Amino acid sequence: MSKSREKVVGVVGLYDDPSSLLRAAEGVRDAGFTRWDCHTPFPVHGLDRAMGLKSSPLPTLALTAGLIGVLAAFVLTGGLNALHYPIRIAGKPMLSWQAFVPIYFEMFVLFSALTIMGSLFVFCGLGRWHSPLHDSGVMSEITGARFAIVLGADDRMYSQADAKTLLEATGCRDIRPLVQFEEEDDAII
Amino acid sequence: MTQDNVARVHSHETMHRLKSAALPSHGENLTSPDEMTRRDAIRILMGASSALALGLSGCERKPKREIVSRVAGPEYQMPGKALYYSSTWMEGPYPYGLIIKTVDGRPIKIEGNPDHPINRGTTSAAMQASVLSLYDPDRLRGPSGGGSPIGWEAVDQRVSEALRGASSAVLLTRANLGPTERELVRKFLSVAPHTRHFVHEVVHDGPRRAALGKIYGAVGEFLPRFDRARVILSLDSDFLGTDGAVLENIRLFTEGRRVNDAEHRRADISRLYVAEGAMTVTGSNADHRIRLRPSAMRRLASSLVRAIEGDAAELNALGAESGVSPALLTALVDDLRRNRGGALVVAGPHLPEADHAAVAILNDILRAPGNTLEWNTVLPSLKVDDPAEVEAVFERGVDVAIMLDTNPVYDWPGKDFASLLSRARLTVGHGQYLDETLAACSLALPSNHNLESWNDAEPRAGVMSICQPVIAPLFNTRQPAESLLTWTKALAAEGDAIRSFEDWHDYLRSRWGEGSATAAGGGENETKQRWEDALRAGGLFQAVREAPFPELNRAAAEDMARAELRSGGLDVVFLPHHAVYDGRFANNGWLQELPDPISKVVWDNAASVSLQTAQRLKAVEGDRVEIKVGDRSVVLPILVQPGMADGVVALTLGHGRTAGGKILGEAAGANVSRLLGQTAQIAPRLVTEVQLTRTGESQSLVRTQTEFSMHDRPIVLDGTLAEYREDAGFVQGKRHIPEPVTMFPPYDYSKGHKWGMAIDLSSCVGCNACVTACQAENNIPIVGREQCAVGREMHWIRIDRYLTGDAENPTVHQQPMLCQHCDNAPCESVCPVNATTHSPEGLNEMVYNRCVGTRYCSNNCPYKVRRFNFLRYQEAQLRDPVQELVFNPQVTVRGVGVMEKCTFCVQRINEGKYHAKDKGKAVEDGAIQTACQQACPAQAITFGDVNDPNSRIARMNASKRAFFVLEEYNVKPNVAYLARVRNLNPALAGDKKESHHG
Amino acid sequence: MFSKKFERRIYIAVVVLIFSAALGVSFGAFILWPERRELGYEPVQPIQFSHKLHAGTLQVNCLYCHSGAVSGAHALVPPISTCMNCHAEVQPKDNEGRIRPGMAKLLEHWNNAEPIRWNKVNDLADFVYFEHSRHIAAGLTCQQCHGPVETMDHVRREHGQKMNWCLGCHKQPPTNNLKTADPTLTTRAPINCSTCHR
Amino acid sequence: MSVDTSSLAAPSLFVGDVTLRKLDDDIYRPLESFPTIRWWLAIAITGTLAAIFVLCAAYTVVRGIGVWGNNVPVAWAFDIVNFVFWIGIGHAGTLISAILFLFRQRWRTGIARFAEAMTVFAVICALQFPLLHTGRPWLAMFWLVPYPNGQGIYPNFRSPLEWDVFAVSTYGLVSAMFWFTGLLPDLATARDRAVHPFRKLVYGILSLGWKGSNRAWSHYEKAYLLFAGLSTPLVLSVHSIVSFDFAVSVIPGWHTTIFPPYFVAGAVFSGFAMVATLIIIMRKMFRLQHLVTDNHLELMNKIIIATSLMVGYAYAIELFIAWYGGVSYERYAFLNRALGPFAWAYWIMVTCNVLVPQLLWFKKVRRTVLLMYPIVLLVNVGMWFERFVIIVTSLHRDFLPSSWGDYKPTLIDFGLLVGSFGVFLTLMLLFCRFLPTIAATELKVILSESQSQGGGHE
Repeated sequence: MSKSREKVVGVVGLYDDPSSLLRAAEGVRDAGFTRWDCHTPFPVHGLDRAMGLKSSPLPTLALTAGLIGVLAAFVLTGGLNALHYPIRIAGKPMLSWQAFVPIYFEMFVLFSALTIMGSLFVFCGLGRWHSPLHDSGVMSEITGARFAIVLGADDRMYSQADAKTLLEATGCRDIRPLVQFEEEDDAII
Repeated sequence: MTQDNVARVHSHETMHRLKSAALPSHGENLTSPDEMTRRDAIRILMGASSALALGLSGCERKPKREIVSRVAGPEYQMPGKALYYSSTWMEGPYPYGLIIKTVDGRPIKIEGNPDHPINRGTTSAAMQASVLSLYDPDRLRGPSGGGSPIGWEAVDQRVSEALRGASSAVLLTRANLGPTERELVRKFLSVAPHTRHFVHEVVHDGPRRAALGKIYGAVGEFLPRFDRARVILSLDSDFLGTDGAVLENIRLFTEGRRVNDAEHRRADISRLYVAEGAMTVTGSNADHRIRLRPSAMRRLASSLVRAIEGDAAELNALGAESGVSPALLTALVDDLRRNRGGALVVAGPHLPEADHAAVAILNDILRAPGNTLEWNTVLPSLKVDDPAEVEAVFERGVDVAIMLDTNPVYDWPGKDFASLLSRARLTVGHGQYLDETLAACSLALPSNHNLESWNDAEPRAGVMSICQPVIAPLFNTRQPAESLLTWTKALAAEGDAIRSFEDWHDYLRSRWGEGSATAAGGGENETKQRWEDALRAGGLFQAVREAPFPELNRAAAEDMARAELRSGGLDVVFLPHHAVYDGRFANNGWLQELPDPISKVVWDNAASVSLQTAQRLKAVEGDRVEIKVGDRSVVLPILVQPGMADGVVALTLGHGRTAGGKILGEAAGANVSRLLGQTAQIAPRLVTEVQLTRTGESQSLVRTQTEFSMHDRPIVLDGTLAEYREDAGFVQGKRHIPEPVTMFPPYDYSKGHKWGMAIDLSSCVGCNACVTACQAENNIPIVGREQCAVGREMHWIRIDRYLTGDAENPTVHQQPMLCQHCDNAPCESVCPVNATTHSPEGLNEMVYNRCVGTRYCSNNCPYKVRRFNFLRYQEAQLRDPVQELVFNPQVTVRGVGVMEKCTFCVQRINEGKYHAKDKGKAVEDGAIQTACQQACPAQAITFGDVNDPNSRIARMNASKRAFFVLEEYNVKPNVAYLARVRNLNPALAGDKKESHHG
Repeated sequence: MFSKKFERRIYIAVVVLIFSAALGVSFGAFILWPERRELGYEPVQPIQFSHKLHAGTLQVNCLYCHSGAVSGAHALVPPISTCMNCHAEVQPKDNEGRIRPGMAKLLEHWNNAEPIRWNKVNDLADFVYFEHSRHIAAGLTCQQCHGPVETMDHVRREHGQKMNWCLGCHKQPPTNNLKTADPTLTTRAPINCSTCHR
Repeated sequence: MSVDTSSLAAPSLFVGDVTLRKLDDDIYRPLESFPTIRWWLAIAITGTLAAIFVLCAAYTVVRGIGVWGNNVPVAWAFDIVNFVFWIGIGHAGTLISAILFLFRQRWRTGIARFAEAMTVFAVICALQFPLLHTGRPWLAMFWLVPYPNGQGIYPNFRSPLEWDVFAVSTYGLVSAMFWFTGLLPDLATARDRAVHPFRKLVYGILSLGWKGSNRAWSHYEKAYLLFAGLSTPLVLSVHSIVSFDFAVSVIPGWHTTIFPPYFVAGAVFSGFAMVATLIIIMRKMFRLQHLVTDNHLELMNKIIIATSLMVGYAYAIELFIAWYGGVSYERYAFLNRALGPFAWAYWIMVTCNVLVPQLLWFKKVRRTVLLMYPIVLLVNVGMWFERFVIIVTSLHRDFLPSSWGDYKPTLIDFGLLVGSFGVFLTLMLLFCRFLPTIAATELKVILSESQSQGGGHE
């Protein structure tokens, strides 16, 4: 890894238990921050509301994808068995949809599940390995046992001193700068 | 074969030219160099990798193949097109007419000659299997002397020199020599004066023939007319299995049993009583069966005579002693008495002379002669010589011993023939295989196969049948008659007429020329024309006046019948094997794997005994017992056979071969003929003094069917004649068919063709001909004994056999079972890859190249008629340049991992349709025959277009006797079975426990 | 460790992987696509026989040589005797009066009664039971399946002749143009399996 | 399931003093320490068995299915028995991870990860058999899939085997995704705990950059719930469809409407038995008794006895309907099961699946490893025999007595059966070595809740 400069991109406040984090999150939310997040080792109940997050669109997506799957299954089975090459099988009609129902169902599940998995990449930022949390050395605390609020420097409310004060006000005793290594050699390879 | 194809039968003369043009005469280059590569002609399905859709099999193009042009082929022989030749089957005990289908110069299928008056187009299993023997790689490929190959000239020189100097020589032949062969033998004997000719067969009707000769004072034999008889009594005669002209017997018998629904109230069919010791095909077709030891047959015959004449005391005594129901015997006597002139009694060929005398008297008082018996003066085979006489000649000293197409070292009923042979200076064996005899000979000469041979046969007056070759000899072989002619020519004096014959073909032809010239006159051209006509027709078949029946010398007969009865603790009867006969077909896999019609045992022989006899021996099925007759013994497993008479051991000949091929090496079993020829026998194949001891070992018998009870299921339905007269649709009352419920509207099959089959169980006798015919037509593999043992036999059609009623003397139900081509086929819906589908003509089609082998279809088949290629069964055969020639090019050879099953011979259906289309006509009823149908001697199978209201199949399906197996499952099968009508004696109706179903 | 650069490297790796997989699959499919793989096969034959000359210029009917096509499954290559019907008389010579090499080779085969081993151009799998006669009877021309052979000096495979291709015609709606179309069929020709497989 | 979780589950799922840190230490210890000699020994044995599987499979492909004991009429035997057995094993994983999740059964967290892994590996084992059992697997692997091809012919979607293709592949895929989704946060923990850069790299890549962000958790939890919601009907459908292989056929003994629920119950039964069998060893091997407690075992045992009663009911009702239905073929098929040549298999099945599990009514048995272990082992045996009974005894004697046959397995059959256990156990051992066997993140939720509620430890 090449030599790099550190650049402060925000501030991290670490908490030891979920309840203090919840309280803190409400404070940050009420302060009007938008470019901020909480990082926790496990999902904390009530944090969504505390952060003022909207509910996930995943269920709608999953249902839509599932229905598309059923349609695809209908086209696949009927198209191939009844239209493309109609072969008499066991005295059943070419479009014996009753016999295709298991496939409709499985295709519903398959399409839906694949969509959920794909959506996770989009919504949860999977596949984005880089994070200033690594550079700041707080990631292992977060995935271990501590709870963090991260206020981003790109928030229009942000100023380092205010942010720190805000976190202190929520009872945070471990406040660290969020840094990011600026790589000198920014070449790709 | 269509009518048209029969007309296209070609004679050998043109064939001769064809051969010189297209067929090299010997060896590997047999396939005609024609338009196709051999692979192309044979149609194989190996990995099917080249069909892989995205072509994942590899980057290169498909393996490059060549088309080999002909130089100048005969116009009529189109590559890939079948030609048909007529010939005669000379391999078995009785000659039958053949039509041989050849493709590209290779015979691939045998059918019966429809014009032949005896078999009328039908075939037996052994005839069907003959084509496999032709391409048997174990056949001898050239003459050898003392183990090293020599040339034919050297052979001829050695033999003729030895014969010239011989003070005593023996010529040993089989019995069914043709008339021209017999004449040649006479000629040979005349030029080789110290030579004696003996005839050797283990299975023969010597006692019957001798008895008839003595009591009728004339040479001749009975020709039973089963079709004319109202009451038939068989005394240990398996006339539907192995005795006499079986194909004709089956035909006549079933003709006499045919019923017509339209006149069901007046239906009248023959009634068959069988008294027998073993359980035979004939016995399994009996209306009433009497379990009786063979040694008691004469007493039965004699006491029947007396009872018919009024004194039933002895009959009753016999009944009481042997446990036969008195009511049955009384009913039999009444039936016979009432049907004088319409009754017929036949006796087994293995019974002693005296028995035949007694039966002759019985027939005589029943007025059978002239009514149900005809007299045939032209015997199909030679008289078999007494083995003791031959042994005596050998013991006096023999210089030269010549054995033509016979295997005495294996089956000589007497002393050790190999040691007798070792006394001769020169021993010459002529045969197709290096069998036990040829191996013991100083000269081992290879014989032609029947399909490579010229011959003729005259089984009865007015029937002259010609055997012509349909292929040049595959190997460096020669016909025994050719050899005999060569040696005769060498021995004959200068100027002898025999020396003018070029070869055996010339000899045979000139003899026919003489015969027809004297009969019809005419010049050389007409003689030639008549010869060619005869070749085309398969022979000369003339209606001749029935020979007058000679007068029975009743006093002599009674004298003879009074001969002392000898009887021991157990009767041992030696029966020919249903398929390999006396062992001559032992190297034929199709026959070895053909299930015994009664016990369903394959690849083996056994000692069959009744349940009670087994208990007496304290033996169970599979226990190996030592069977000791005199000072010789064999060890065989016990087979407990319901229906056997107590105190009888039935042994089948033909197993225990030790030399002559790989197939017979696969087979188990023991050679029982070595027990014969001792003092304990009362007839050549009937022994009464025997000791059976358990060896303590046991062995499993391989059977293709193990469960013989019908479990009260309505599978095979039958009824009595009385029931039938009452109601032709009696089957409907024997089971319950609920109204089928279905989610789906049925397909409309009313347009175009709808193929269907009907099997008349009243006709089927269970002879197995269909099984082998199917095997030959459809390239069905043999799998061997081990694979059969684990239930992997491959037959597309099998004959199911069920036993009902009395456990000791059961009623037998036969049912040919094959793919039922169900309209709602359960196999189709479960195949994940659409490999088995339905055609708009109602066929359940199996596409081998699409099959991935899930075997789900087999599981879901209620009839279990699907067969799976568990291993690479055909690959060795495909790789062998000779064996692969047997394959039918119209049917794919299946590779490993592929399901297969009956296709209703779809290749024949397609051909029939093309043929009709080319002529611009509709497919004629009967023009398309399945292989099983064509072979069936009983004509029990009908195939055709159900949509054609005038077709035979439509009539059969409309019969009130018709039922479908497992109809209640709404699979809508397309194979109708017509219930068997049994003609039970009304007097015994209560006596006989009939199973009723439903 | 999990820097932006690391992330980019992974992205690049994934993109490269996906791209090369896609490229590989499409290239493989392109190479192996049965139609393509069979197409254009044009082997060198033992004798330089020109269909262009015989069938094109000289207008010899296809069935004169391939007589089996009318009556049976196989169209047949002609026996040498068929060639000799004409070539016994007509023996093309070059400028110096020598018999041309192809002709000489034919004569050599004829005189030695030695078959000619042609390379098969149109070759179906062994489990396909194709009947030429049915197609001729239905009024199809040779060219519909074999391409314009009369324009080819060397015969070339013009169609992949895979099952899909066969079905392409068979599955068409019934037509009156075909002489022997079965009135009971709902398609132009039967599409059930045993038509070709058995 | 009417277990009162509020009173029972929450407080007793941990033994001793457990903190979030210690939890991680315990769970990740096997990943971060050199494997013990016992682990090496175990994998040597299972690896050998897996090699036997590979050899037997290769031999089968080369020679043909004939090297097995299958025949006509018994065209399916060990092959499909093993297939159904393994699919059934897999079902417990999905049940624990999905259905118990939907029912908010907290105790599932201790065993869910392990059971899900078992699902994935069991499906891998199961998938070998349908492919291997075909006569021509080199074609079956393509032709069962509807892909564009030059033949112009496609699968028959009416066939239960084709349904299987869709069901089992969907099931395998969804199970794997569900499992992986659950693993994500734990992988991130593994990444952040890793010292060695290579470990960090591998776990880092696998965790896909998980940062524990609550914006992600919000979607993640919804996705997990949806996966659970999809998996629940999926798992029911999969074994129903597997049972359709038999139920939609015409064979007496197979053609039974009770099969789908009966198969699902049987699958859960056998799956829980297998989870118990393995997790008892696992927790001992990796010293996790305080996380997979006797309470967990007891709850599993309760499910085992419940499902045992269900399959027992199914056995009884099958017999009853065979008698009551009055179809002679069916009546015979069931009599033949109980009294025919394969009666021994039937009675092994009944003994192991219905009689022996009744001992679990005793609390002492449920909570004593030494007492319950033989029982769960026998349940595994019994459930294998259940499939054997259904498949082999129904096939060997169906409609026409003439076609009745016998069945004898060969050494290759046994090789594949034993070998499939080798494959399965090898995968399990690798899993235990490289991935967190207990869903640490989920456990943390429960732990933190129990701590915040002031609930102490036992």
